[in-house]
Amino acid sequence: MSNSFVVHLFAAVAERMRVRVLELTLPAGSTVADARAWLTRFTPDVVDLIDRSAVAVNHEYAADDRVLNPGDELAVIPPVSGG
Amino acid sequence: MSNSFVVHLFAAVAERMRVRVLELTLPAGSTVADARAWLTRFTPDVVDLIDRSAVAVNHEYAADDRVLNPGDELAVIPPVSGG
Amino acid sequence: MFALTHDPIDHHALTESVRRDGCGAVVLFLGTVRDLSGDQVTVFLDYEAYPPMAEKKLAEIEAEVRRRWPVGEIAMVHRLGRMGVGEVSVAVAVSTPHRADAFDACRYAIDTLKELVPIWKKENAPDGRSEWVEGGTPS
Amino acid sequence: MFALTHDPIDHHALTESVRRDGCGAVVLFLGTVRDLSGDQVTVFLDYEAYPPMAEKKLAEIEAEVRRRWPVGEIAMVHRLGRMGVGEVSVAVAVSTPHRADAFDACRYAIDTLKELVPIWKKENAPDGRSEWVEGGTPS
Repeated sequence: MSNSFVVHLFAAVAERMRVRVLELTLPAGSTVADARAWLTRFTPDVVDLIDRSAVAVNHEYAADDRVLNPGDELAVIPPVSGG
Repeated sequence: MSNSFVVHLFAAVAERMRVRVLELTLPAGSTVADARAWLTRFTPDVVDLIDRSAVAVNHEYAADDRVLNPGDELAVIPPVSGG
Repeated sequence: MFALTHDPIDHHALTESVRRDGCGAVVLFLGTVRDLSGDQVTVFLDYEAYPPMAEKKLAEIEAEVRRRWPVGEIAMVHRLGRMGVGEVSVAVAVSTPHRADAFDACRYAIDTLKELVPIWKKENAPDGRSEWVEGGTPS
Repeated sequence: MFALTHDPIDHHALTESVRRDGCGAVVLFLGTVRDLSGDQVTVFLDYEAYPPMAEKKLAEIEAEVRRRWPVGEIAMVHRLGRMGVGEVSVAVAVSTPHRADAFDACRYAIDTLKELVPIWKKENAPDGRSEWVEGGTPS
């Protein structure tokens, strides 16, 4: 069994990948770390940047061991620079 | 020989003494402490307040041992409360 | 109060909006677009946000500021989109009864905003090159 | 820039006056007349100054702020005379390239102003009684 997750990308990540939103399908029980691994495999040109980024689940910063539930909204949050 | 000094009073000191400016004549070589002593003798009702006040000479806070020179402008500066 | 907007920030109105008779202190912080970033000349900046998360984080910052200080009112507005040199990108206004709290609360709010709120800026140089600025990594 | 004035302070103009293209941060502090001082209701305040010394001290504060921080511009205005609740008695605006300096410089300026500048306020209560406020003793 597997689940699909919407993943939002921003700023340098979105610009370099030329993708702002994608749908990611992962086996049930996958974690934030699994999502990261998939994203970095898929996008070797932004591996460094994704490694420096946080991942948010449902608009909250999430640790790598966070297990994903069906319907979770993911986002890759590069180092922020607002203000 | 003696010298005369203009002394400015402010706020609670001026209000209680009903004087805003006075001319004080002191012997040559007198200090800020001498001016304080004269003022507190003259104005027993504001002794406490003058004790809590600073004295300025020529628009600068002055120590009690500061010797007064002819033409110095004195001021009694109660605890400030601007802002 | 907090907001994300694509329009110019009316920081005067923002300042007035936090004034309260019981508050003797107002501190306003304005972040504006600088003409230089290090040695690099900037002609304009583009700001992008992840809006639902940015609003969630701003709400959390407002709640934390109100919890920690006796705030009369707090107003935080971040502008998004393209801004030229000198334009205001962010404004934070806080009122409290006494001044130390107003400074501390305003500084905490802008520091935390810059640390946690998912907003990014891209610096655009006169030669047409551009670069996304990396601040701290949120955690 | 610093000034003593008997007119209302235009703190919006003051804020604009310190903005600089090279300065990414502006901090404005407003001191306003509170409706309460401790448990005592205030209806208005009277501010009095020793003007030549106050101006000398303000000039010294401005010079020290410029010496200690990379200030684009600093503006300090203190109003004198009678002010009702909510009116602005003092405004300090500072711009610097980065925000920590703007906060530190503005706070230093208002803290030092309140400590050293010979200005006094009298609180006037609804029953007609009034009292001169004593802050710190300058030294």
